Amino acid sequence: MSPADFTALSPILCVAGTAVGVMLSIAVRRHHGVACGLTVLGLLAALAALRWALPEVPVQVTPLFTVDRYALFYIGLILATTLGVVLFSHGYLAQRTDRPEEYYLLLLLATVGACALVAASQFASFFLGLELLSMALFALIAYPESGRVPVEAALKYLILAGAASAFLLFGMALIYAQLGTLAFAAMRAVAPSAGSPLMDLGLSMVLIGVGFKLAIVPFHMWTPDVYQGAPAPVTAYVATVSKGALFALLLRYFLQTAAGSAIPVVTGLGWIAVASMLAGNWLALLQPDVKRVLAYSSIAHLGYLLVAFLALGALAIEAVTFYLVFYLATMLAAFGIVTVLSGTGADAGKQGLEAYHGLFWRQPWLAASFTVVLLALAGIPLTLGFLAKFYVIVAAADRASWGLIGALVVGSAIGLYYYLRIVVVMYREPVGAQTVVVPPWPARLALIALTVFLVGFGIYPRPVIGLVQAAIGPEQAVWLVPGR
Amino acid sequence: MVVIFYLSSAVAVAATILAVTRVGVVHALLYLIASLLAVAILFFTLGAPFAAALEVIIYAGAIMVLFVFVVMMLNLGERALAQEKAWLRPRVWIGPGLLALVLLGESLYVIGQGAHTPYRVAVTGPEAVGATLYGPYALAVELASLVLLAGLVGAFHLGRHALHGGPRDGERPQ
Amino acid sequence: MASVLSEGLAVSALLFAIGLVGLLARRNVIMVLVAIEIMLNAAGLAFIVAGARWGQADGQIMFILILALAAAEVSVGLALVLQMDRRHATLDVDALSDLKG
Amino acid sequence: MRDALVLVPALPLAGFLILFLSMGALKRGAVAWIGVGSVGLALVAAVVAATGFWRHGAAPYTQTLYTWLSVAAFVPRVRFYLDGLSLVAMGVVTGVGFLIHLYSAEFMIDDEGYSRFFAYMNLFVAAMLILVLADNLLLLLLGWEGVGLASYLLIGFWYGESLNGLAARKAFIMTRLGDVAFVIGLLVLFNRLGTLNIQDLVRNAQAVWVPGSFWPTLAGALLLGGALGKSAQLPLQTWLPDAMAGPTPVSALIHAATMVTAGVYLVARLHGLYALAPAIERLIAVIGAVTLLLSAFAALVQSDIKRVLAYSTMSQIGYMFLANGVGAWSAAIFHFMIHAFFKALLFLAAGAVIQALHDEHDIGRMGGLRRQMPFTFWSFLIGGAALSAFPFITAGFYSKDLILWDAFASPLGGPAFWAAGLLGAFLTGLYTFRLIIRVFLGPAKSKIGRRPGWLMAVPIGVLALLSVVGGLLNIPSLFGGGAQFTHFLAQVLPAQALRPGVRAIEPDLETAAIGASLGGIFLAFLLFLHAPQWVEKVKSTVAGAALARWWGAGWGFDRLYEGVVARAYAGWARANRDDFVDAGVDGVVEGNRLLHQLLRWTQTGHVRWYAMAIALGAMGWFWLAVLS
Repeated sequence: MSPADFTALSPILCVAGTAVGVMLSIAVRRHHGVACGLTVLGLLAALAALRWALPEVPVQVTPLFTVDRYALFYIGLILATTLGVVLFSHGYLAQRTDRPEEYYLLLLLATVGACALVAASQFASFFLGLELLSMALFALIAYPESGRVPVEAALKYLILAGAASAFLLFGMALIYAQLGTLAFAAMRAVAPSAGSPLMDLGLSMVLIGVGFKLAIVPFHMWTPDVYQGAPAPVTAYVATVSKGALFALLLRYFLQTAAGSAIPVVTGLGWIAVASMLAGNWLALLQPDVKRVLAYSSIAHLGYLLVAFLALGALAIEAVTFYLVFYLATMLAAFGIVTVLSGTGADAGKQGLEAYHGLFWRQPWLAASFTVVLLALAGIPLTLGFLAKFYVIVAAADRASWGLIGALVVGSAIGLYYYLRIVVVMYREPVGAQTVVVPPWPARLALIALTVFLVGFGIYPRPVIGLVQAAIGPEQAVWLVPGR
Repeated sequence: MVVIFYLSSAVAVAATILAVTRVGVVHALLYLIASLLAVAILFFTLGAPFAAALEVIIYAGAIMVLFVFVVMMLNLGERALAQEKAWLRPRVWIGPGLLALVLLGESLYVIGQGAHTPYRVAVTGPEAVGATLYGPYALAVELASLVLLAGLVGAFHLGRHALHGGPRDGERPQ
Repeated sequence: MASVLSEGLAVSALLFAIGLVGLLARRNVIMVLVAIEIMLNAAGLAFIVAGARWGQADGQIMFILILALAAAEVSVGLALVLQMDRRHATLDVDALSDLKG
Repeated sequence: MRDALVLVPALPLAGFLILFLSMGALKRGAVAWIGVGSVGLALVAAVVAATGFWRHGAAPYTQTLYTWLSVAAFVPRVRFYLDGLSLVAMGVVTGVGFLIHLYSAEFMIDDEGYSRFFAYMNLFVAAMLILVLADNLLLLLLGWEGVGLASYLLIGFWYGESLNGLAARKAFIMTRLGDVAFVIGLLVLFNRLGTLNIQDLVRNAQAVWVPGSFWPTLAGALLLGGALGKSAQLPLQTWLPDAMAGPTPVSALIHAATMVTAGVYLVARLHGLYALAPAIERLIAVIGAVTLLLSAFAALVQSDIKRVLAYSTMSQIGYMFLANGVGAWSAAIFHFMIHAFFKALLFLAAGAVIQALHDEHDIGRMGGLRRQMPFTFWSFLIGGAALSAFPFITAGFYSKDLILWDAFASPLGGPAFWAAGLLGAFLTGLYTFRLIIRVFLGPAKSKIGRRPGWLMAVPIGVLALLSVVGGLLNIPSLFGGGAQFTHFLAQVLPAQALRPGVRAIEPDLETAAIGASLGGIFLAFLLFLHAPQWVEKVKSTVAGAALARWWGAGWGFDRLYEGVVARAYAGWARANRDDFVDAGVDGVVEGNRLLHQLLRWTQTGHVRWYAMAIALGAMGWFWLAVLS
C-alpha cells in the first residue's frame, strides 16, 4: 500500500482510529462525555479527511477496495448520518444506562463496516463490511441493561441475520465456483456470455442475503420487531446507515459486474419491488405504534428505491443516490423525534399514537418538525421527498417500467393515509395532563438542521442535485458499458 | 482419496442430521463435532490442509467448547430434556423438512446441471494461504480483527449482567 | 485426485439444507444457533470446493474469514442467550413474541 | 438596476416570514413598520426595476433565480419576466398595495390579530407579485394558489364568527372549482406543447395549432375556468359578495384592486393563445357583458355599503372581460389599472365611514355625512365619479370609454356588446350616486365616532388624485390626446384592428356614452334625492318588491346553486348511500383494511416463522429467477 492509498482510505482509518481511541479512553476512565466527545471529534475528523482523500481518487487500494467519488460520497453520507445518530444518542443514553461508553465504540465499529461496505470491490470486503456492521448492531440493539424487548429484538435479528449471512456466503461461493474470481471488476470480464444456472443461483442467494438486510418483501418480517425493540437511536442507525450503505454497494455490484443482464433476476427484483411498495404500505395502514409505522414505511421506501435501482443506468445511479440522501435524512429525523419522545420506563420500546396526541399544542416546534418529516416521507411538493420520488419516477419512465410506476403511485396513495393520520393526531386538542419533554440541545440542533435541510433543499434542490451528480465520476460511466 | 471423500461426506451428512435432530443439546453438540471433523477430512481431500487444521482447532475446538460451556452454565437438566422431547414431535419436522428438501432439490438440480467440470486437485498449502492472506488480503485481516473486536465488546457488555447474576426479569410477577 | 465440482457443492448444499431444517424446526435457542453454525460451515465448505476447483488460495481465505465471523457471532449469540435466560427465563425462541403485529 | 426585480416579491415574503415566525411576539409598532415597510420597499424596488427597464428601451427582461430541478426534459425554473404588461400589474400591486397597507396600519390598530393581519397581507402581496411576474405557468400557479390561500385566510380573519368562516370556505370552494379546470388546462398545454414557459408556449402554440382547432379551444376553455373563478364572473361569481366579511382593507386590496383581476391579467397574458380560440374569445365577451349587466342590477338594490361595491367590482371586471373578449387587451389592462385606483379609493373611504359609524354597514341608517366627514365625502365623490365614468375629468371615463369604443369597433365586437356596455354605464351612474346620496346627503341620522387620521387620509387622498389624473395617461386622439398607455402596451398587447367605416361614427358613440353615464347620475339625483316617493311606490308593488328581492340576492344564484347543485347532489348522495358508487369506495377502503389485517397477521412475532418466510421467499425466488 502506497501513501496515496492511505490518504484515500483516511476517512475510514479515522473512524477506526477513533474506535480504538474510545476503547482506550474507556480503559483509562469511564466518562460518558469523553466517549461521546471523542466520537463526535473522530467523525468530524473523518469528514474533514474526505476533502483530503478527494484528490487521490479514484484508486484501487489492494484488490479489496475501490475508493472513488462514489465511495467517498457515500462515506460522507454515512458519517454525517452517524453524527446525527450520536447527537440523538447522548441525551437518550444519559437517562437510561449507567454504562453508555461501549455504545459509542460499537457505533464507530459499525460505521467502519458501513464505510468499508460502500468502498468494497470484492466479495471478501463486501462480506466483512456487512458482518462488521451487523456484529456491532447485535450488541447495540440489546444495549439497554433491562427490559425484555431489546434482547428479543437482538436475538431475532441475530438468528435471521446469521441465516441470511449463510445464504449470502453460499451464493458468493457458487459465483466464485463459476467464475474463479472474487473481484467485481474481473467478474464482468469472465462472466459467461449466456447466463449460467449456477451463476443465477449464486446471484439469487446473494440477493436473498442482501434482501434480508434491506428488509424487502418477503425478507422483511424482522423489521418492525427489531425497530420497535431496539433503543430508538439504534433504530435510527439500522434504518438509515445499514440500509443505505448496503444499497449503495448493491448498485455498485450490479453495475460493475453487469449482473443486471441476468434477465430473470431483474424480473424477480421487479416483483420484489412491487411487493415491498404495496405490502409495506398496507402493513403500516392501521398500525397504532409509531415505531412500527416507520418500520413498515421503510419497507415501502426500499421498494421505491428498487424501482430507481432497476433503471440500471446513469439515471439509476443519480436517482438512487438522491433518494438515499432524502431517505437517510428523513428517517434520521423521524427516529430522532421518536428518540426525543421515548419514555424511560419499562415500556420504552412501545410508542403508541397517543404519545403524539395534541403534540402541536404542547410542543409546536417539535410537531412542526415531525409534520415536515412526515410530509417529506409522503412526498408532498416543496419537500425533498417530492423531488426524490419524482426522480424515481423519471428513472423508471426512462426504462418504460409503467407497471412499477403504477405500483409506486398506488403505494404512495396508501402511504398518504397513515402519514396524515399521525399529522392529524398531533394537531388534535390535547386531553388530560400533558408532559412536556424538553429535547437536549444536541438533539435539538440535529432536528433543526434536518428540518431545514428537508424544506430548504426541497425548495432549492440545486446544491443537492449538484453534489449527487458530482458523486458520479468517469469510473462510474465505465460501469454502464454493456457487459458480457 | 476418492473413497475417503465419499466416506467422509457420508459421515458428515449423517452426523449433521443427528446433530440437528438430537433431543439433548450436549448430544447434538457431540454429533456436530463429529460432523466438523468429517468436514475437516473433506477439506484435506480437497487440497486445503490449512483449512482442515483450522476447522479442527477453531470450529470443533474453540467454538464448540463455547457452546458446551454455556450449556453447562445454564444448567439444563432433566426438565429441559423433557421439554425438548415435547417440542420435537414428528410433525414438527414435516414443514421445514419439505421446504428444505425443495430448496435442496432446486440447488442440486442447478449444481448438477452446470458443474460437471472435472479438475485436478492441487494442494494449496499453508504458505500459499499465508502469503495471500497477508498480501492482498491484509486489509481483510484488519477488518476481521474489527469484527472480532465488535464481537468481544458486544459479548462483554451483554454477558456482564448475566455473570453478575441479579434478579431475573422473567421471574418478576407480571 | 480428480474430482467433480458438482459433488463437493452437492455435499455443501446438503449440509446447508440440514442446517436450514434445524433452524426452522428447533425451538431451543442454542440449537438454533447450532443450526446457523452448520449453515455457515456449509458455506465455508462450498468456498473450499470452489477454491480447489481454481487452485487458488482465495477459497481458503474466505473460509478463514467465515470462521472469524462464526466465532464472533457465536460469542455475541451466546451472550444474548444468557440475557434471554435471565430476562425471559426460558430458552424457547417461540417465547420471544412480545413484539408483533 | 433591473436585477432589483427579485426584491419586489422577496421583500413582502420576508415580511411575512418575520411576522409569521414571530408568532405575535412583536409590538404593534414593529409589526406596522415591518408589514408596511416591506411593501413600501417592494414599491421602491419596483420603481428601480422599472427605471432599469426603461433605460434598456423597454425590452422584455428575464431574470432567472434558479432552476428548481432538472430531471430529463422537465426543467422548471423560478424565473421572472418583466415586460409592459407585468410592469403595469406590478406597479398596481405594489403601489395600491402599499397605500392600503399604510391605511391598514391605522385602520386595524385596535384589532387583536394585528400581527397576523399584516403577515397574511404580506403573504398576499408576495404571492400576487409572483403571479404577475412569473415567466412560466407553474410558477404562476404557485402565486395563483398563494393568493387564494391568503384570500381564504383574510376573509375568515375574524374567525370567531362562524359566518365569516363559512364565507371564507365558500370563496375557497368556488375558486377551487375554477382552479381544477386551470390545472387540467396546464397539464394539457404541457402535454401538447412540451413547455410551460409562457413566451415559448404561445410561440409553439401559434406554430403548431390552427386557429379554431380543438386543442387551443380546450386549453383556452380550461384556463378560462380558473380565470372565471378568481375574477368572480358568471357562473362562479357568488363568492365575492360574501367575501366582504373580511376587514375592509382586505376587500380593497384583494377583492377589488388586485386578486379578482388576476383572471383578466391571465387572459391578457395568454392573448396569443386565445387568439387561436375565437370561440372562447366570444364566450369571454358574452360572459363579461352578461356579468356586467346582472351585477349592475344587483348593485342597484343592495343595502350593505360593501356589497354595493362588491357587485360593482364584479360589474367592472365584466367590462374588462368584455374588452378581453373583443381583443381589446390593452383597454382591459387600462381599465384594470384605473379600476384598481378608484375601487380601492371607494373601499378605503367606505371603511372610514364604517369605522366612523361604529361598524355600521347598512346605508339605510347612514346619511348626511357630507358635513361631518367632508374629506371622506369629497374623496368618495371622486371615486364614485370615476366609477360612473363622469366625462372628461375622471380617469374612469377614459378607460371605460375605450372599452365601449372597442366593443363596438372591433371585428370581434358589435352593436350588441356596445349596447350592453352602454346600459351598464347608465346603471353604474345610477347605483353609484344612489350610494353617495344615501350615505352623504340628506339629513344626518347618527353621530360619528372617530375620523380618519393621517395614516388613513393620505392613502385616500393619493388614490383620489390618481383616480383623476390616471386618465391623462391614455387620452384618445379624438379628444386630442396621445393614447400613450395603449402605445406603451402595444409591444406586448397588439392593437386591435377596426371594422371598416366605424371611425366615422366615433363622435356619435362618444356622445352616447357621455349621455349614458350622465343620464344615470341625473336619474339617481331625481329618484333618490328629489322624488324618493317614486322609488317607494315601485317597491311597494308586488312585482317591484319581488324584483328588488331577486336582484338583492344577486339574481338568486346562491339559491339556484343551493337548490340545483348542492341539494341535488346531497339528495343524490343520500339516495345512493348504499349504492354501487359508495360500494366502490367502501370496497377500496375495506379491501385495504382487509389486506392490512391479512398482512398484519403474518407478523406473528415468531422468529421461526420469519425464517420460514425467508426460506419460502428463497424457494419462490429460485423458481422465478433460476429455473424459469
